[in-house]
Amino acid sequence: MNNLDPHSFTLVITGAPYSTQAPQTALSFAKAAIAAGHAIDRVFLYGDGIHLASALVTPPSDEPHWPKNWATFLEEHEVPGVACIASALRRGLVDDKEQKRYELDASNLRAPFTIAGLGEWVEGNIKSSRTLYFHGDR
Amino acid sequence: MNELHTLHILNKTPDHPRFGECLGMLGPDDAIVLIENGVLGLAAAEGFHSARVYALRDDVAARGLSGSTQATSLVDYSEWVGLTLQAERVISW
Amino acid sequence: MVKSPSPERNNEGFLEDAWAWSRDTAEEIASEDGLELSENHWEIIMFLRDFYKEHEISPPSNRLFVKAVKDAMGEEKGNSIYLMQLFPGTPAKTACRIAGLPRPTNCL
Amino acid sequence: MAMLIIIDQPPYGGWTGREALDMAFSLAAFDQPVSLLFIGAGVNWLRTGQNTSGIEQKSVEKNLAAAPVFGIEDILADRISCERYGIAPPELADSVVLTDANAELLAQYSQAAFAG
Repeated sequence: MNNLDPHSFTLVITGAPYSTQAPQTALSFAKAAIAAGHAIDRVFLYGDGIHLASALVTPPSDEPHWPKNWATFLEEHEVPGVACIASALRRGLVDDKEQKRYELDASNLRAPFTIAGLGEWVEGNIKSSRTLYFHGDR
Repeated sequence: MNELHTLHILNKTPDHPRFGECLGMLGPDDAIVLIENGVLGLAAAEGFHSARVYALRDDVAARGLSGSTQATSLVDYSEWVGLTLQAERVISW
Repeated sequence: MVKSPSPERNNEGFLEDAWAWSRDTAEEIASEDGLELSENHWEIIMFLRDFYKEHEISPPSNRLFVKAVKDAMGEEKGNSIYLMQLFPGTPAKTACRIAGLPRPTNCL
Repeated sequence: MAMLIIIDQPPYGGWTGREALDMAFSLAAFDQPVSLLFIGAGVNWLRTGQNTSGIEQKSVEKNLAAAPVFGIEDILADRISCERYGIAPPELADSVVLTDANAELLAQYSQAAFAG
């Protein structure tokens, strides 16, 4: 595979922000890939990684806001960011649709993230030149 | 440059079981990129067999390990992106 | 014969407790979908209940539902057209609801 | 070439293994070839006679038994890890194949991944 031709990446983040370095390493990787002329096909949040898509994460003002930084990146480069629905529901991350479906008091998904099934991961896997995983360290 | 079969991305400390699993599945034409806590493998002077070893510069510097990287090539994010495309497959431990 | 009260169900019509299910429940749920249960329906319903008992999960997607039926009963019944005719809509979802199995997480 | 999903975490104490199984199931749902490799403490998934009623979790022994039904190609167990945890071949289900987790094994797959 010639690394000078444009390629596409699917990034899978399984480590949560502020418990692991995964979302931040993944963002640096994503920015470097785009800077080299490659594309990010999609970002898929799985397991504890879904916490990155929470609208309620509130770090101290002098620390990087990884959910916000990621959301900005996704919007700027029109990259879909998808949180796995099974991982999300178990951990208390829901959008308006799931809030209604499960008759919950609130929703807390940060735009532009969406919630969908593992099929999104399978599709990214098939379509991208490379799928990279960013795990926690435990 | 030689053929690169598998690029192993390792972010665990040498005490983590997955560090050993990674070494156990390392082939002669493979390469490792140490990232995050994986760079502590440099301090613990782990043997990486004949594999080429790279370490992410920012993670090495953050942990005060820039002095213990003789046999290691330091890479930035952009070089790491390039390595993932050279390899036949990539595995994140 | 006195019918026991219908077991509790959620807003999408799935049973809250798979073990509170009875054949009466199945017929009641099916009639809401406009279905009258034939021997062909019952064969799949009982297969799903056995599968759930054996694996503690229901087939997590429609495709896997078809695969599981095919594995147990062969191509003739393990195909999506046959199962769609029996259980219109999304067959796995409709069949699980009638069989009293939990609501799928829409994972796949 | 198939994808290899690797489970190196023991069942019940964490959710990563279950989430790895879900990944394998979803590949199978889209007819993508996939195999499972159990290594390290992950081989404890393969012990028979798991009774989980006391901890109110689903039995991974029963969940995993659905893998061949859904079309997952091979269920592999690392030989040395099985020895380490005292899991002898007669205890392994018929569908489980003992293997040596090494570079040659990895080379047979197009991709390999953990769930976390």
